[in-house]
Amino acid sequence: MLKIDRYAYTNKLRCVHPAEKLAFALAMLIACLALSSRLASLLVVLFMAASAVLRAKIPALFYLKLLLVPASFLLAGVFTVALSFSKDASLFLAGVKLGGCVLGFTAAGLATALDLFLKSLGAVSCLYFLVLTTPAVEIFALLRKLRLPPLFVELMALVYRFIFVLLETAEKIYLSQSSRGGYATLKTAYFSLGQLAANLFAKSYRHSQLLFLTLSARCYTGELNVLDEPCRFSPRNLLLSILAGLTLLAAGYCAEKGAGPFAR
Amino acid sequence: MRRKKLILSALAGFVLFSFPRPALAMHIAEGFLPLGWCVFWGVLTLPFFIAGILSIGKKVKHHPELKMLLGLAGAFAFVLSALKLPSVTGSCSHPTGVGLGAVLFGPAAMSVLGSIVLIFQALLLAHGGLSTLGANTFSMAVAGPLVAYAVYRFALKLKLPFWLGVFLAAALGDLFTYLVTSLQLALAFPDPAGGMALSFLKFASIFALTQIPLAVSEGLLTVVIFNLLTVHSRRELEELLVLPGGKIS
Amino acid sequence: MPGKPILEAKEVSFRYPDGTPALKNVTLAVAEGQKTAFLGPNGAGKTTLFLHFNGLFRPERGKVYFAGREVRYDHASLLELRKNVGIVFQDPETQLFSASVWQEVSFGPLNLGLPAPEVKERVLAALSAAQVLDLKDRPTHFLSYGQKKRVAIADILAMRPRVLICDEPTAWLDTRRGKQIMDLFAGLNASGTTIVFSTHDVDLAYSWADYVFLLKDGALIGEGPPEAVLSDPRLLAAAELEKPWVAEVYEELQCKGWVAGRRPPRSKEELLALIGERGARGAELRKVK
Amino acid sequence: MPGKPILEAKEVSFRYPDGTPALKNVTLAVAEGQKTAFLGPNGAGKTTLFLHFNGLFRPERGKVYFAGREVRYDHASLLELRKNVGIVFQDPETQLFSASVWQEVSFGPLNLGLPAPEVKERVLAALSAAQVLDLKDRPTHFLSYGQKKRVAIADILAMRPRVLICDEPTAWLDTRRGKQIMDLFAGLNASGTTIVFSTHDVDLAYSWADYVFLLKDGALIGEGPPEAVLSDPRLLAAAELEKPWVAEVYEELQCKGWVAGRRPPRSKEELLALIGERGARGAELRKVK
Repeated sequence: MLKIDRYAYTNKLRCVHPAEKLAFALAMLIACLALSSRLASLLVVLFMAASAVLRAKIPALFYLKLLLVPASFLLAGVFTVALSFSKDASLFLAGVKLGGCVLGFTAAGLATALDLFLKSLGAVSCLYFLVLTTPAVEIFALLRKLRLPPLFVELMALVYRFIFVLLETAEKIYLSQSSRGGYATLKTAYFSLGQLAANLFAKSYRHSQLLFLTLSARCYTGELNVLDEPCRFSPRNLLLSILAGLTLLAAGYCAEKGAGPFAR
Repeated sequence: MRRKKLILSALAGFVLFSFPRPALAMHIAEGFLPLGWCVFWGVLTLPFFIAGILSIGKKVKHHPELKMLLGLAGAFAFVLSALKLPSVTGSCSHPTGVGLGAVLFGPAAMSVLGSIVLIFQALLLAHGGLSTLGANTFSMAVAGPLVAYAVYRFALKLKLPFWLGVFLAAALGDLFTYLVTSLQLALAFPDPAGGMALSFLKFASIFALTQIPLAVSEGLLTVVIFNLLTVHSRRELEELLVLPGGKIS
Repeated sequence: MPGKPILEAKEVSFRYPDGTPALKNVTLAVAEGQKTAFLGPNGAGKTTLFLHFNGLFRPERGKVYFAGREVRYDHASLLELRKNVGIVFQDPETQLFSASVWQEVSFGPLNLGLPAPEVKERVLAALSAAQVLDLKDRPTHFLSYGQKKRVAIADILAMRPRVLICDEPTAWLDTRRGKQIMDLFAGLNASGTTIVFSTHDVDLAYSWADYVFLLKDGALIGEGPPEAVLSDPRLLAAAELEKPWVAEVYEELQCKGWVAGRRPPRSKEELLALIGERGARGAELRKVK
Repeated sequence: MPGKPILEAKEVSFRYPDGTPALKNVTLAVAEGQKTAFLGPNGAGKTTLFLHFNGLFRPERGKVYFAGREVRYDHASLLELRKNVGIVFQDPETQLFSASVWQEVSFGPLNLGLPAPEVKERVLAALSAAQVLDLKDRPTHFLSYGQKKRVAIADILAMRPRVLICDEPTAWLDTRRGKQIMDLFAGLNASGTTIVFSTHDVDLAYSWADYVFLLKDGALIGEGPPEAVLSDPRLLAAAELEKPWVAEVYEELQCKGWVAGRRPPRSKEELLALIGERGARGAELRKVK
């Protein structure tokens, strides 16, 4: 069901300390967002894709498919940014007349749209590197160390665990309904889906009560204390990640200022 | 000009029919907002989030079983948003759960649960993102639920039929969420010619194509769910109302 | 007596969306009118195969046939298939989703688009066949596990399928309740319904089925009448199963020459009868001597 | 060999919040070090009774004792009780709350207030005793049902309880996996842990338990060593159970004078050995004659 999750536990970078991977992804993400330069964005896309596919051994085909996930939003968003509407026809590269105004694309709009598209793709690659290499449980451990409110981290961990339990239940109910023609027409489909959701809700509720009981049997008194597994930590990797982000930032900055090897 | 028109309509057609999952239009994709706006929406969301944490924390102290309930509720919200809504056009889309969550758990809990669901949508489904988490949480876990909850309470006060209250809460919560999303995009990308206002109009109308039928679908589904819940799970619903502190009519 | 094949799989392979292979090149045919058991340890692919027979899963490679015709996956063909092949799922907790037993059982026939009076008549008939007529106005979530299982069976009976597939019919039930369910199936089978069930209980398959398929890790590793398949130590070991105890005890007794074999007994009752009979004769012989 | 009573219920009655009576005046004592089975059909009150032993439910009337002392319901006493009496619940899905096997098992010992190094050592020991050490880096949702069951057992083992209670340990598992779990329990019992389990499988209780309690509709209707309790047709009928097949076949054989009874066999292995031995002797006798 959730392939990203599966790869997070089976990829070749699984054993690298999560803090290092998070620092790397965030450093690149911030650099990419702060720079807004096409070249930098492209570099981030390629670099992150290489890290995921070559180092973490995520299948290239799957990675490409994953890049299409935000495509619908990106296309619609980018299209809207590029589109403009004005009385001043001279602004437009292409457009249609609607009454006294022109609806179409301006050069500035298209340029922003292209920047935006590449930047977003770069940022998405950073996110993908993180989610494909770092299991959620290790991210929680990190959040605990970062002193986020314990209640919040505990809730996250519970939600994560029970997403899988409820997904399985939902799938079973769905199969059982379809095997009896429950999604044959639009009307029955609405009714079936409503029943599925209502049942899932009732089951979640009962499940939470049972869970309280079973945890109380193990002396739960209000805190969900757990011991994090020891992780190998390499300060060198952490330093390298920050360095990579900084280099990118510096390179981009030089490019903006028209100096250095990245000058436009 | 004629050729350009053709290209334009082809482009428009391409965009309109290339929505494999239109509901995703609600999540602002990773990297789409400039850094400044990411920080802005994050900071704006923070007080609501902290208020939510404090409110939950207080209740959990007296009812330790609430923690398990909230955990399951969050997972439920995630699974609900992963279900496919049946639709007339044959395209598939997903419910947001904004209205259902607001009425069941109250807006305070929703700000926390919603942000958790959004994090997992980013981590497990690649919907939304980390940099846009603040903006998405604001529209889907703060603004939407607040409006949905207000509509629901108001409808109760007006003594509207229960189903109508739920329908309006879900549909308007959904619509308001998308308006906030459009506003967020418009603020970040004002139109070079027409400024912020024109940009808002552009985003709102483009997303409206998919969003209005979706809001109606979601409203209908939420009514079906609530009708079933009030029939079979009345006791659970009543116990649950510790959270929003309300009452089912 | 075995009829024509009613369900067939030809070189069916299937992987779960996450990539784990669930079925590997499975080719088999279930004969109409037979009591057919699918035996195998947890995770052997039994449920996955059943979901193919009902069109809920679509094979990645290979084809599925119902009554000689290839299964197609358009809306109308699927509805027609599901009308004829009903599945009782393993866990009634996830199969039952309606408020009351009556609503629950009427769900299927209503989706078939039948007129209200016929739905009513079918629901009544199904409830009484599954011996739960007295529960018809009760809310489903207050029923005991055994009652839920029976309602889940009534769910499918109301659709009057030609093949009734049941995933682990006796799991979780005590011996007596498990036997009641199997007796119900025997009755349905006698009136013409093909019964297909999965189990990891060798004793049940041995005493009850006409024909057995052995699955392991998504592959078919053996098939045949139970007395043939379930006495093959190599096959049993491959499927991680033990020999049925009735067969084992019988062989031991036969080995000592205490009972003689026309036909090996298939159930505890048959074994005890055989011992009693032979014993009686033995005792007589001893007396005569 | 039976030790002093470690768990006792004296005239315990309990009703669920909705008013259904769940336990009716139950008085019994579980001896330390014994393998104790609670037998009864679904809904007999086995689970409810277990929840009393762990202090999760408080009797409406009557008292519960642990190691001779009355159970009190203040915070500290409950913590002490739950440290000593661990329950493995029936459905591991409701017991496992963490996606990480390691974190899951560390929860109990941490609640006991142990220092981190000792928790770590206990988690490792529990995982290896439950034979799931190799799963520690896998998330809970990748595990099979049988593996989840073992992790749920490790959860409790890490608390090192004096009594391990297990609700339906073999339910939903195939024969082999069920046997593995019971072997694990036998090992724990040999090293001193009292094992209490519920089941509706008479054969399992017969072959495995030292002592059996028979429950029906919330009342205790019989107790004693399995060979006594499970051969009493009146008791069995009252509890809606059937006689273990090993006992039934043995009696039939004994009745015919083919095997002689020092002690009735308790498992298939013992029965076959008995037949083999007697057969061999019988054959010898025959030869000698």
